[in-house]
Amino acid sequence: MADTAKPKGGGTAKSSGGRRQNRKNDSPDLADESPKDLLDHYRRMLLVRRFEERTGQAYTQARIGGYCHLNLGEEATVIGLTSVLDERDYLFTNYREHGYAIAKGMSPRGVMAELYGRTTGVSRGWGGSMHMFDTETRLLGGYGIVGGQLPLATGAALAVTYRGGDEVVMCQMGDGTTNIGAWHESLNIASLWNLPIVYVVVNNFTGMGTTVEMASAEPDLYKRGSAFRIEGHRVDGRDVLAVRDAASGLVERARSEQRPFLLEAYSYRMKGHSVVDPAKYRTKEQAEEARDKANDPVAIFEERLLNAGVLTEDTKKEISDAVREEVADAADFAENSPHPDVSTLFDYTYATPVANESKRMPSEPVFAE
Amino acid sequence: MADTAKPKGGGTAKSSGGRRQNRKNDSPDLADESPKDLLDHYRRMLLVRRFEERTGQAYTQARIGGYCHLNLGEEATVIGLTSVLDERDYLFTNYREHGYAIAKGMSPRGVMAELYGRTTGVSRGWGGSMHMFDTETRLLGGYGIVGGQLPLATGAALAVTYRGGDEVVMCQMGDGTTNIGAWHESLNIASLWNLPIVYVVVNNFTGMGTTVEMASAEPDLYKRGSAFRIEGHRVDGRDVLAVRDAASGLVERARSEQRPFLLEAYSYRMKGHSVVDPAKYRTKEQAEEARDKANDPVAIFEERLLNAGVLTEDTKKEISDAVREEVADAADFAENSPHPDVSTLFDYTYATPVANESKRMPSEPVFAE
Amino acid sequence: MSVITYRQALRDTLRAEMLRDEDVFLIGEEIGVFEGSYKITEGLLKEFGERRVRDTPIAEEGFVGTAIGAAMLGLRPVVEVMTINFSLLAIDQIVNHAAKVYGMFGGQTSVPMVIRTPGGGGQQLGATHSQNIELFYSFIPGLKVLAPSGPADAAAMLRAAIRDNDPVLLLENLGLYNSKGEVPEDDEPVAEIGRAAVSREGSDITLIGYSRMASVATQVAQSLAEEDISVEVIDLRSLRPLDRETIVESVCKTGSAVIAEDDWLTYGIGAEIAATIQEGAFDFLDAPVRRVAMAEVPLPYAKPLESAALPSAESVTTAVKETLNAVGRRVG
Amino acid sequence: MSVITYRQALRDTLRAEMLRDEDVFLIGEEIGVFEGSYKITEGLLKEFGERRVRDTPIAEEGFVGTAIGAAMLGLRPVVEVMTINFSLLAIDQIVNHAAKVYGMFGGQTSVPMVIRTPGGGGQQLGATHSQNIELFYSFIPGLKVLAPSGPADAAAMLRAAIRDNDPVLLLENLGLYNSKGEVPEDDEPVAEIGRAAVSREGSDITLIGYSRMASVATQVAQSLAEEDISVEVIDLRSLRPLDRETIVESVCKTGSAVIAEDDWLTYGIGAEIAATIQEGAFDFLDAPVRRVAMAEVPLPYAKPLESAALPSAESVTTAVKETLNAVGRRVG
Ligand SMILES: Cc1ncc(C[n+]2csc(CCOP(=O)(O)OP(=O)(O)O)c2C)c(N)n1
Ligand SMILES: Cc1ncc(C[n+]2csc(CCOP(=O)(O)OP(=O)(O)O)c2C)c(N)n1
Ligand SMILES: [Mg+2]
Ligand SMILES: [Mg+2]
Repeated sequence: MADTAKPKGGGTAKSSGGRRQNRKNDSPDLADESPKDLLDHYRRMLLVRRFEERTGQAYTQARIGGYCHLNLGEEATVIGLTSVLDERDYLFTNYREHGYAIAKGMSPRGVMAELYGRTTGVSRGWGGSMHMFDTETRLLGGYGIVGGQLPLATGAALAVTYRGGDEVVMCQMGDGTTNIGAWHESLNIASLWNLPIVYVVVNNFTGMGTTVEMASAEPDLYKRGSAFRIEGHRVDGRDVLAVRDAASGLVERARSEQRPFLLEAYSYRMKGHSVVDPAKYRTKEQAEEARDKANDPVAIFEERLLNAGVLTEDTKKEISDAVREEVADAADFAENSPHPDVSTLFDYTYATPVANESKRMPSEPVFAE
Repeated sequence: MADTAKPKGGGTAKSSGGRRQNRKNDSPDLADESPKDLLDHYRRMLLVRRFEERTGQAYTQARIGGYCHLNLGEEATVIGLTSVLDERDYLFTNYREHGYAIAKGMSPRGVMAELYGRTTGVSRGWGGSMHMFDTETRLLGGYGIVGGQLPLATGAALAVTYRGGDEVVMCQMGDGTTNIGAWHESLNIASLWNLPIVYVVVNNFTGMGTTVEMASAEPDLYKRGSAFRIEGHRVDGRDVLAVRDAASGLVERARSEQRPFLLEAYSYRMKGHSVVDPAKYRTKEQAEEARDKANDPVAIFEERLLNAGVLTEDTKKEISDAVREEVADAADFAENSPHPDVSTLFDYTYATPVANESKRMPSEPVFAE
Repeated sequence: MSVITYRQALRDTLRAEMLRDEDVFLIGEEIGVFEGSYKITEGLLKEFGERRVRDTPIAEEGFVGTAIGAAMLGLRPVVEVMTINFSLLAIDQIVNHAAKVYGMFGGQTSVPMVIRTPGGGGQQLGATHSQNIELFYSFIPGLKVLAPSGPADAAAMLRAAIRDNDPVLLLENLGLYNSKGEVPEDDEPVAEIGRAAVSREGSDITLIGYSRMASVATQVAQSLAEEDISVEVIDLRSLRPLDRETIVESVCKTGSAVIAEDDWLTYGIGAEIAATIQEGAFDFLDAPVRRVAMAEVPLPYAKPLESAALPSAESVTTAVKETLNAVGRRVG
Repeated sequence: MSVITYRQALRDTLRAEMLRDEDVFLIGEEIGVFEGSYKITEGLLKEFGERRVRDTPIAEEGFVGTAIGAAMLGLRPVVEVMTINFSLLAIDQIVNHAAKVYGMFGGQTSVPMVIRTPGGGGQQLGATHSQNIELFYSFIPGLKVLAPSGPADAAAMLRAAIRDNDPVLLLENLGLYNSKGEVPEDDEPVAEIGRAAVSREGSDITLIGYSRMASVATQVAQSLAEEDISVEVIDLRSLRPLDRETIVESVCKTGSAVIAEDDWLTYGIGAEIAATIQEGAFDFLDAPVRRVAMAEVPLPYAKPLESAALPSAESVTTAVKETLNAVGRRVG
């Protein structure tokens, strides 16, 4: 198991300078990277950032309903993780998945339309923020029940094995999720049955207002795989290249060695738990730490690319404009898409139609006259 | 964490001679022990043995119904563990608990009467084999849902802490139970909240027909506490003194250090999972291993006491006769105790009576005329 | 008396009970530092400290079971399960343990605990977060299930639940937390568990609801009064035990009934009410008992679909009028 | 045709479906090495190997969820949950995932899986191991729930369930496993999901049951025939969807009905049946619909208490006779 020094996050905020140092030391050298790929990572991280900012606005303007959780602060993890997945690989996530949806290949239009609850949404308006799904790009769902996706993802990996395929399943979750029973049952099964799955814990140091230290008796989350002989690793989730490398190694090992791995990536949740949460429970230090540019994955990567000359002020502006345009287009598309018609209410209860299914509206009697 | 060489149990049966050797080396020297205590341990182990044999017979004679799981082969664990508990300490167990019930202080009469479903039973005939309970002796229940007792026992420990008491809770379970979600959630909570509880895994190498290796990705079960920073130990469950010492250390540490511990004790399940299970799924080697005198805790201890001169053939016979008498008396008592009257059917649905409780018999209409 | 919200009534009662009885403590996810997902426990961690207000990991089975175990030793935990949907993670502990411990061990130990949890659709939370599954608990002997529809009942029932020696599930409702009403300022009254209330008298028809739909029923009755239709409203209040007598008595008087419920129709709570009425008031019924309930689909996120699937004052009004028409009284 | 047990019918059908379709596999506790707690899967591990017959750890939520995930990728898992009581450990995966995945994602992926699980009291297994909680699943849109009462239906329904693209819960019964009946030897028929059966025609009264109580109902009808009482027996067969028409049609003909169910009365399956009858056959009913069900207690271990608490042929007979008396027909 590999350890990396990790900031306290939820706790005190003492060594944030030291941390930045840390990151730079661990991260791959830009000189070894293809500038095209670097810019692509940057563009995609920025897309997630702007998309989520726009989502927050749209929610405040009541264009979006329900619960709404953003990936702000987790862009490096989102892009780093998804960049190593093949098209044929499957991804399961929790409800904080807008960025993953886009990064796995869904169009920002379809994702925004889902948030707006329109028929053009990736889940036809049935899922909303927490339930993005696309068979094509193989993101097999965002899930709102904490830990609910773990057994499902494990089962997908079983199906791969059953068929002798070489796809890998990635299963994303938050730090708080490592405390629920489904975690234990799923990782145990995956290890027993040698399933090709990478469990990724996105450690943003909190589940709602609860710190990792308050909730996990082993707060070094990547070590918890030991109860199943699952190798665990930790990576700085503010660093897209570090995440990419860590994930890529484990995904390929899961594929070739046919067994599960565990990856923990830590980074800050820039805002509250969901759009409506003012995060008043954060101490001043915690709030500052979460806002700190030095912990902002987009700012960090941008600065690095600028310093290395990979990004110029001109390309930066170009990319920024293009991303803004793409997000604006997504919002326009969503706004102008049709709402689902009430006549479709009974369309998705069953895949195989059966006799005597109830299709009664609330005002109707059980027996129509 | 302390390790002890452990037989494969469920797996192949290669080194059974070596194992015996092992045991003797680890076990405390009889010379340091009080002969009275030694004989008392022996008598109690024998009582559990004979009681369970009689239970098996009574079941076959249809005096006992439902599921019925015996402690045969686990007598050293039962006696070793309970001998270190104070009267004020609490014990929670699974459904394989007749021995624990007796050892924690319930009368064999009350336990047998419970098996017979009589009003004189420890649970008034409402519980049966799987659900022995006694407020007085503080065995707060055998439970039939695998893992169900874990959160309850954890909660009892929380109550102790809440009140600033110095009782310890012991929570017994089987090896197969370490794979269920409640295990993870309970141990995590106990460790987070520093609860005075000792979780004991009675590893009989199988859950029904499933070996530990088939079910637990980390088959060294005592190591699984690591996911919660809970110290784990393993002990030879065929050796009553070894179990006693291991348990005593952890119970006292739980009391003084106010934190949870994990103890694994391994020994053989001499018969099938329950009285009706012929255990046909066992390989010839496994069956022989389970029957082997060298693995029989009662035989092992008896031989040791005889060799050391603590037990003589005369006392042996005396004890044996007394135990037989006690068990026969228990069975007579049970046989002659009254069945619960149907008029008591609604006596234990609620502790606080409330308006409009349904007390309808199956043949009665909802509204009596 | 003061006019406060349902939320405030719950919070004040929790606080008062904690002050009254040292054995009462709160346990659940996000009830302390976060002050409650729906802010029912606001300020209580600050006032009572971590011992009495215990934040838990995300581990419904674990912390609900922990509360049960603590209750077996005589403490009086009040558990918050964030929404009733998540209670499915803990239902084995609730149904197989909390509800069984008293009977299964022959009455030796009781389980004096409360599980507070809100139901309620209509918040665009999607299929897994919008269910009304109080049925599951109402079905179980050994449990008691209360469903207050307004602030005064919320306070009185929570008080009763905390002081009762059995496991009580207190069904709250997302759509009611901000509703206001008069609540006495004392530590009184303590609701009687197992009693429904005639919350409005009437003579033409009986309209039965609980939780949010009881308050919708009252609105409907009020507006129908303007059309000269006299609706008697029954608020079930206690789903287990169920007060059959109050229901039947009313229907014997009015001759017809409509049930308004927020859960799915088939096998829903209303099925038992309808079954009870036809058994108890058979000779008095002038028309079939009609049920207004959710359309039987996993609740969709999109607003137009969600709204269409949920019962409303309009659909209840329609059902009342159609039932009166069936009885032979012509109404609009 | 051959006369075989309910157990054998299930086993043979599992085997035939596994031979027919490579995507069908079995998963559950003790189904392989142990050959099934109730021996439904006897010999199948030997014949098909570990890939197709997968023993799991004791982890209901984990392995049921694993099956759901595998089904989302197109496999057809048949899960055994040892008894329906233990399904409470997996109910979040069943209700919040299996039942929701199709609708919540707008119909993009189906969940073609079967959960086989036995209910049934009367085995002295005590309060936590004797529950009949099929209600919980029957209540949920997105699930289908089948309850065969005999070997032929067990085979036909299991076949239908495996070939259906939705999650189907097949309710078996401990008390039926050894019951015998004629079963066709082919891979036919495939039951139609959502249909009840009139398993015996009659004219005086309709007696409705499902699973074990449907077979008790038939016995009762047979013995009442000797007293010149003509009982029409309806076997619900499908609890979700529920075939209301067949029920109502029968009651319109006979004018009265009794429901026999193995679960608790209040909020039980029978409540919906009674509610349905009063709604659909209101003008034809000559007496209240009567329900025979379990006494509402945590089921005790002691035999006399357990027997008293459970419905039986005698209590059903009593209810039928009393109902006929209420109708005005004087019977013994
Ligand atoms: C079973 C369950 N319990 C509780 C909740 C409420 N809830 C939603 S998100 C959340 C916190 C999750 O924290 P974490 O896993 O760290 O993910 P993050 O939100 O930080 O990304 C909680 C408690 C839920 N959705 N499901
Ligand atoms: C939740 C649950 N699942 C399944 C069962 C059925 N069952 C009863 S005992 C048992 C095996 C338990 O094995 P272990 O924990 O090793 O205890 P042992 O019987 O060996 O003492 C199983 C699967 C159950 N009672 N509860
Ligand atoms: Mg988090
Ligand atoms: Mg075992």
